[in-house]
Amino acid sequence: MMAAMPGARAASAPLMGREVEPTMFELSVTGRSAAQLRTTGIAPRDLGEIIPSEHLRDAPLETVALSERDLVGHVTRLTHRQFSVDLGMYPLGSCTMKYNPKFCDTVAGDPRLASVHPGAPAALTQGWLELLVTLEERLCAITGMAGVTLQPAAGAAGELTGLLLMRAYHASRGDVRRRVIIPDSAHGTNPASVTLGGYEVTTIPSNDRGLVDLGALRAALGPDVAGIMLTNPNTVGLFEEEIAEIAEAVHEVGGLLYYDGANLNAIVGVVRPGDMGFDIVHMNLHKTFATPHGGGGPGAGPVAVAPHLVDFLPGPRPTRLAEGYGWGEPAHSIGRVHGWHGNALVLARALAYIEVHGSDGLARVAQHAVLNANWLRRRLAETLPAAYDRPCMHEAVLTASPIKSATGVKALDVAKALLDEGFHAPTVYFPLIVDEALMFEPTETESVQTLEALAQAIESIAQRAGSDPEALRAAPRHTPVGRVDEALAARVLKSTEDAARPR
Amino acid sequence: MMAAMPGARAASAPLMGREVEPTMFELSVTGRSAAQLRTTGIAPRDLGEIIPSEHLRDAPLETVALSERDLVGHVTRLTHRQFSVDLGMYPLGSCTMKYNPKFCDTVAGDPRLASVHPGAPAALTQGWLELLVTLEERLCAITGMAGVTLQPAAGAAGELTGLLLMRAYHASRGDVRRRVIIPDSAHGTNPASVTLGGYEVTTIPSNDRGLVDLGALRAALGPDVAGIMLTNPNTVGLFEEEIAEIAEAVHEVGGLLYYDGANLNAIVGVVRPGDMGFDIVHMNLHKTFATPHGGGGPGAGPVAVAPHLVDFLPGPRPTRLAEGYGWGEPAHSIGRVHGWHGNALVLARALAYIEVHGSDGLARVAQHAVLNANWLRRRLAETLPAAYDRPCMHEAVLTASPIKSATGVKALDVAKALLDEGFHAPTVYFPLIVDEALMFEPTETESVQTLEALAQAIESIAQRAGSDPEALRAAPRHTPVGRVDEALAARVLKSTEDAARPR
Amino acid sequence: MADYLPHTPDEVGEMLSFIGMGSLDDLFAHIPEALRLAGGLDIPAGRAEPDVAVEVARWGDANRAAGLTCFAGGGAYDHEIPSVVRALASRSEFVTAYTPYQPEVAQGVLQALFEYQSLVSRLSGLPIANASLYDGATALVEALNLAHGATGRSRMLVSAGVHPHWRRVAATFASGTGHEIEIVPLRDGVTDWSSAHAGDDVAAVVAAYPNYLGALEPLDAARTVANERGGLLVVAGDPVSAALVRSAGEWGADVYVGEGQAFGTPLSFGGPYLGLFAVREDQVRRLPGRIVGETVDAEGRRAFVTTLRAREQDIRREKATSNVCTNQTLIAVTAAIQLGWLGTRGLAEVARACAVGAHALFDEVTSLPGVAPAHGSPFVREFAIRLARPASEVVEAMAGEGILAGLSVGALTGGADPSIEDPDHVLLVSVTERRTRAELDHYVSTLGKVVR
Amino acid sequence: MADYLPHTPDEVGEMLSFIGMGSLDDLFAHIPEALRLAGGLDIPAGRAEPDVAVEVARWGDANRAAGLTCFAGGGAYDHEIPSVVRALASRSEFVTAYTPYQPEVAQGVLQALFEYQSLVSRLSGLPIANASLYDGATALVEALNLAHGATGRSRMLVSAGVHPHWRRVAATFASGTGHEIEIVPLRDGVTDWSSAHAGDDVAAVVAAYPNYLGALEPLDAARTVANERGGLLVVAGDPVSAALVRSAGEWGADVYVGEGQAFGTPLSFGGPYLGLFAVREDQVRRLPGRIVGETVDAEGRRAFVTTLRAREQDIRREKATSNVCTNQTLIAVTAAIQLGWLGTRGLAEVARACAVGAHALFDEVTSLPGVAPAHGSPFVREFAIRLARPASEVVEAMAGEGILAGLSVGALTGGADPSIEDPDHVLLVSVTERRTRAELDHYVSTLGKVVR
Ligand SMILES: Cc1ncc(COP(=O)(O)O)c(C=O)c1O
Ligand SMILES: Cc1ncc(COP(=O)(O)O)c(C=O)c1O
Repeated sequence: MMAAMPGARAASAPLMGREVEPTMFELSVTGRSAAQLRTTGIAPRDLGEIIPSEHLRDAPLETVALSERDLVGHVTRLTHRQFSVDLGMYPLGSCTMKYNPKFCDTVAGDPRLASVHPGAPAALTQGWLELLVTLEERLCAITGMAGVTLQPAAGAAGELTGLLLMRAYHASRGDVRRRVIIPDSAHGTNPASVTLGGYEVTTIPSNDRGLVDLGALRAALGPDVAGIMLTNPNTVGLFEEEIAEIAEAVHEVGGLLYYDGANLNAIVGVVRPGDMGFDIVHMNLHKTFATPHGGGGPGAGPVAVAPHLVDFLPGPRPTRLAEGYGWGEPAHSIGRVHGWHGNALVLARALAYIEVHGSDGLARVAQHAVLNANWLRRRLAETLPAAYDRPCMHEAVLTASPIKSATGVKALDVAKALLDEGFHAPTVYFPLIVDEALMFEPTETESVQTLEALAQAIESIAQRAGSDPEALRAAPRHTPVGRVDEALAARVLKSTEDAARPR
Repeated sequence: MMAAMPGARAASAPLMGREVEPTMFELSVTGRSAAQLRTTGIAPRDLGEIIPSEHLRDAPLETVALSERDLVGHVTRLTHRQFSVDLGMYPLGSCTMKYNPKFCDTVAGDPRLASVHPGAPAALTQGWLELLVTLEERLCAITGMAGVTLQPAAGAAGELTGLLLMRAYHASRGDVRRRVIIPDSAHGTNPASVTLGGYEVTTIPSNDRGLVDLGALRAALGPDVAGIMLTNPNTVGLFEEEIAEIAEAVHEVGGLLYYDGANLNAIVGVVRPGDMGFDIVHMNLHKTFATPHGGGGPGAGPVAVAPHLVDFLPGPRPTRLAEGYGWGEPAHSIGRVHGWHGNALVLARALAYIEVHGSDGLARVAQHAVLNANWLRRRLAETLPAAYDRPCMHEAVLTASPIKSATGVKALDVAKALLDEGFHAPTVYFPLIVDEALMFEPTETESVQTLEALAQAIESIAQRAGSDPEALRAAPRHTPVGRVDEALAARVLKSTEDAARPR
Repeated sequence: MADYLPHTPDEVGEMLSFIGMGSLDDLFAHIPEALRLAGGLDIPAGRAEPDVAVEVARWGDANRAAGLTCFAGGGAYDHEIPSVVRALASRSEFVTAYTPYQPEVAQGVLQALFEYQSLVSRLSGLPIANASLYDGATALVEALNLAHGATGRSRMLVSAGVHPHWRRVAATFASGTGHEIEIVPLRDGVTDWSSAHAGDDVAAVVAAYPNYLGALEPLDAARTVANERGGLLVVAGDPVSAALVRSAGEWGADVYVGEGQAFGTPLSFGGPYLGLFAVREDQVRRLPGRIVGETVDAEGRRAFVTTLRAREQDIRREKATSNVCTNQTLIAVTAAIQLGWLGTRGLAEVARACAVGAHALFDEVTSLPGVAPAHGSPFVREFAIRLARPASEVVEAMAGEGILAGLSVGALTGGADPSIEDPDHVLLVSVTERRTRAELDHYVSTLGKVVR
Repeated sequence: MADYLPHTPDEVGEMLSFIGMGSLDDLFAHIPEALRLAGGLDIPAGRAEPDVAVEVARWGDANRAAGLTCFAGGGAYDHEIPSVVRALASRSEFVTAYTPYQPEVAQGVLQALFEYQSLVSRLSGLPIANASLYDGATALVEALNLAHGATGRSRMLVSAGVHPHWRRVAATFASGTGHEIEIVPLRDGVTDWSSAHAGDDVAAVVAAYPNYLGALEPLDAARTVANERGGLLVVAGDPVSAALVRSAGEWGADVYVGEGQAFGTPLSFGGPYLGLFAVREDQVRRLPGRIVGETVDAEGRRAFVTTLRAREQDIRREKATSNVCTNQTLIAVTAAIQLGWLGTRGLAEVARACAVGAHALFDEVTSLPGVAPAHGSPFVREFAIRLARPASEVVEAMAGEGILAGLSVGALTGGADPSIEDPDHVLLVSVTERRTRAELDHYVSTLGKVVR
């Protein structure tokens, strides 16, 4: 028979069940290939004739060898092992996993946008330039700032860009500053970016209302403070009501305010970071503006700045000219932060989203996002109390600590059990300052029926935590794999097909 | 709380599990709609002004009311409850469920083809006309016939068209004929089409080799026989070796030979129906030429004919003119068999498939389809013996009757158990003349590794048939629903949301 | 040399030896030599996908019609198809599945068809819809066959307002079934039922609503004829207009047939389209094609399955109610998704926008010299105008200005027709919700120039 | 007024009353009045999708470059992207998933990333690849940061053959990290390492292979510099050429960085692209970004999970190896699928077709008067020519004939540059496997006319 042949079980997998999917490598059979290339009519030539032998590979580069049919089966089966917004609710706090309109996919797929070479001269790319300038103008209006760079490829890249702008600004004034202040609730990218920006992190505690402790802030401020990084609403989903006072205090010592826009969805169209006193603002277009997250990117993290920082923005910038559009270099530009012009097709998606919503629609986005979060917070009050008992913004940080004390079932177990109920888990154990945190961000595109279903699922889990905690600790069971051994993965790294298998 | 609201559980379903998906109607909440329509700028007007009140509806037409997000979730979840070629092997005999190249999807999606109105004059649709004429020419070459109509929308429509051609031909000769001969192994559409063609069916038995019994055929022939419908290879996957004799016998009494092309995949590029003596040939483009089956269509069933039948073909036909292309009406056309020109985008897909393969590639298709079927037949010989022990063509009819006598486990149980193993079931209980038939058509796009995996799955099932027959009768279990109560569905018909629920 | 085959030469060799053959040709050795093709097919050799793509692009570019602003209708309409419907309907689980023979792994298609049937039922006002037929024309043929089965009779009274192609298709298939089809002429756009030949041997009375010239005629007349003569009333109805006007069921139809292309399927040069079909409860055992029903699985969960299969050809063979096997499932699923996208509000908005646009254009063009209404009956979204010049010339001329002006009724009917006089001078014009004020203006000014 | 919100007014009312609020504005009542926006955003009101589509089409039509035959490269290449890769990579489960924080429901993305890492490892010849970075330029920045972490030093010797934009990006980020970047000039297309300032305080030696002017330089020189000065060797390599030429690992690189756009991603006006990153085993704890590892689930089945998370910013905060969080996962998954489609054979064919096409074009254009090689070094698939006229004028003129002739090196470098003299007269030309003989002919004849 042919059981010993290479190529693995290339066939099928049950529509449901826990069959392991072979890797592309396991599916390979030397000699197969799906590729069909254009007939060029160019005369073939020996490689040895055109490339000196010292450069040529000794052995051919082996990758994989699949038929198109097997490739399609493999990848399609992988997609059946993957949860996504399109399959259900994804209330992952801080991540704004709202519905991504398919229309924006069409925009990004338009060959008149997608097939344009980034190095083509401005005269040949007027449409793209107009699109980028329009998006910049929209983002300025939305944030209340004076100028924007679209180059940063994600939020963290935006943060670092913002910090370099801060540095360039102070340097231009001959001002040497050492520290950047960050609240203890901040997302991990903030401190990491501060370090890469060449600053030291000064962490300040939150007060018992979950907000910046103004006293602690004042104590931390000084002439060596370059600025502060804040999200508002902050990472516990609460609005920093004393933001005006914070801004004043920071500005007083000559520092700048950096706005981490990951939570902009809560206030878009309702409050503008510029009006709160921020000098630098990054936005996560893959959150607020619904460009899909792609399993971990690509995103886009444009940075908007107040007038005194516009001249430092990365260049080249798309510019409206007397006639048409061109590229311009800001007078004191910090330079490029991307190989080309940023994640252009992501930017196009975001602009399409903004144009559909407009001023009225974006405000509704924030209103309904906040409505949903507050409804859910209230609905779950008896089961998972809120970490801070006051109206939240677009997300609610709840805590499983009562459940844990009563039953031993942890936030993580609740999260895993939710997977079995058909929901993605909320963000767990973040922000770090809340015990057994479960951070729910329903977003505005989920209906109240869905929220109710989520609440009922959580109630049922909470009940079972009392009656059968072991079962919850063994969750999930209705998932393509059961609970995963993370420790083994870290202990014996097997990150490629060619590494030895951990066991 | 809001538990009593309409809109069902709009949320998620577990990535795996047997959660029921609500219907669109259950998900509806009055007032929702996803539609976004163009702003036309045309002045609104009262309906009562433009349509007389006797025509206007009394009450608005209620359909459904969904947000775009819920629509996407709903439909995407439905797709996770659906097996398909892209997910795995689909060895459904007689159906030729081969891989459908994505390239052909792109061709069919090209707006320069897809957005053309079928009533636009020939001068504005020259590309489509050239495409159709080219496809006609290719199909003539492939079948060995003189002319083709592309109008029939599926195989059965092709059959009926062919029978009407048969009728028109005889009528044109003043020849009144009453009967059409069909082997007992024929697909059900053949007798049904014969009836609709205004003929009576004369069924002739197969001999013990699974072939047309030439004696029985001769006995059935007579001057009132309009023709015979055959598939070759026939529905048990065997080539009618005496086809020349059959043709001679039928022609001798003035009858015509109709070729049911559902099995053309076995011989494409290797043998031509025209060379076997057939007068009329339909093809299932959704089988041999890999246009996807769409869960039950659309397909396309072009009919090719010998020279003496060309003048009877349905019209209008796309025609090559001295300059460019136009439409022409065959002299004695039977008339239209489709509202427009046939399933045009399906035709475009098929032509793309043919152009990629070419003469050489199509022959390889048949060779490898037959190779795969014979390999599988041989590989399973001990487990599921072939109904006829001789080389098969592109499919193999096997029988579970030894298993049934030994264990009571039926072909149906084997089929259902295969679903649990991740394979689609073969065709069961067809053809009717084979006891406990399991008809496997692997097609040429499955690898030998996949065939081996299928064989192992079947062997495992056969073993379990002995050890635990009850478990097999309870299969499938790794499917979105368990074995379905077909009797209930037929007893209490609930075919719409508005009908009462059967229980 | 392109294909999608996995087999490596080594594997082919091993497989052949496993089955005891020496070469691929041996697989066909039992086929008489004389029948086997020597030298291969007389078609070009295979070419890689990107090479074929070049040719496809050439065909596409040669379709001037693709770029025109579309005012043509006649059963094929240029409606909005949003990205979301395209994305969902092209999910490969739908596209690459077979007919749902194994319900346990086909709940996706089955439930979508159930939803489709429910929607068609509401559109038609009749309780039972099937899971699709090939197109509107063949749906009409099935309706006639059903009427024959229900009444045992063969005479069909068909309004000349039924689409000329549908009438032609019905005539073609009648050559097999032997049905006698009598076309009942129109008078000023409306069926003159009184002119039908006498006799109470009628199987079906077929009316169109609106008819192909756009005209709306009250269907009580047709219902009365059907009652008097003992036949079924078959209504061929536009499913978009159905959002505004009374349903076939409300008018008393026994059978509804329609063309469902308007719901999410592009113009596609005429196919694949979607035959809508619905009936009263008493005809359910004669329903052509498939029907999906709700049931339960072994554990009592809701499940869907194709049902009443005893009508179908794979079981009843020559006694089946129809020979339809493969139908248009994917197009039906698409229609369900598009109707889901539209929802109650969107469907009404589309229908209303079509009607309002069509009436605006009608009012404006009929005030041009050389343009007159072709009939005096009310209409919904499509109308017929009589031109001073042959319609085909006008279409040609307006194409030069970027407009597909409509369909020449002469071209549709293929000459003299009981629906209208001098059809060559009649143009059928349709306006969908996608047409803007600016496009209407351009139409009017261009027609004004061209028609003289 | 368009949006994607489900809430009906009734529901909003009920929800508000459930949470004890009277209006949507109340939700924001705790925000100081003065901060709240009066009168709404100063952007246009919302418009329905089809209205926005009209504007998008206008932008698209204004991109003349979209229709040109592309000979531009410079890190962005016009490769074949087959329908099958587009279809698979756009599956919504990939597109609309978040970072795989819950591995039990993210095996699809995780396994695809594992396959991607395996492929990048083979392309680079290094054992450990991460799950992607933003693009090639930022991958270089991460490599410098890694080298700093590994050596504790801050001096970076970067060949002027590294893409000018990448060098610019590195300089930008060095303003934060304080790295000192020394650009080592080229001589006749090849790095003149001997001209680097002395000192054994080097963190990284960065070479490009081939470099941005297309030139291949043997990397033993760079390896020697790295050895002598105690730094890591970072190789910025073209992953397509990697199918033909020696891998970074074979040349002794410690870190590989590259731009992965060539694998299934359209030109996209520059993004989203794909930063390829691979290292030797000894650098794994300093790897920036995510890495997926194989493990088992509770029942012992193979499973994948993001691992070594203790390096990442969400755990290590200011001590993280990098601040990267969201990366380019979907583009990485796309690359894995494209490489799966190509397979060993296809990738080699692509690389070979590029090289053969580029050499054919090079030979032909350099025999034109007014055109000369810009350097004398060997190349693979991209080359630089010196023109009698400014390159930007030639690009402009050839665009009129339907050709994107290449990239002006002057435009890329923004003026004087240590890589080449008088860059304004140098044109960078690239040939992919999609370019045909006829297109090359057209190029040569057009350039011949234009360059004079
Ligand atoms: C509060 C906050 N800040 C910053 C980021 C970083 O954004 P990105 O992942 O796009 O780099 C995130 C993303 O998770 C976030 O939630
Ligand atoms: C042998 C045979 N003949 C005819 C048909 C009918 O073709 P279609 O389903 O396209 O109408 C089939 C399809 O199943 C078939 O297998």
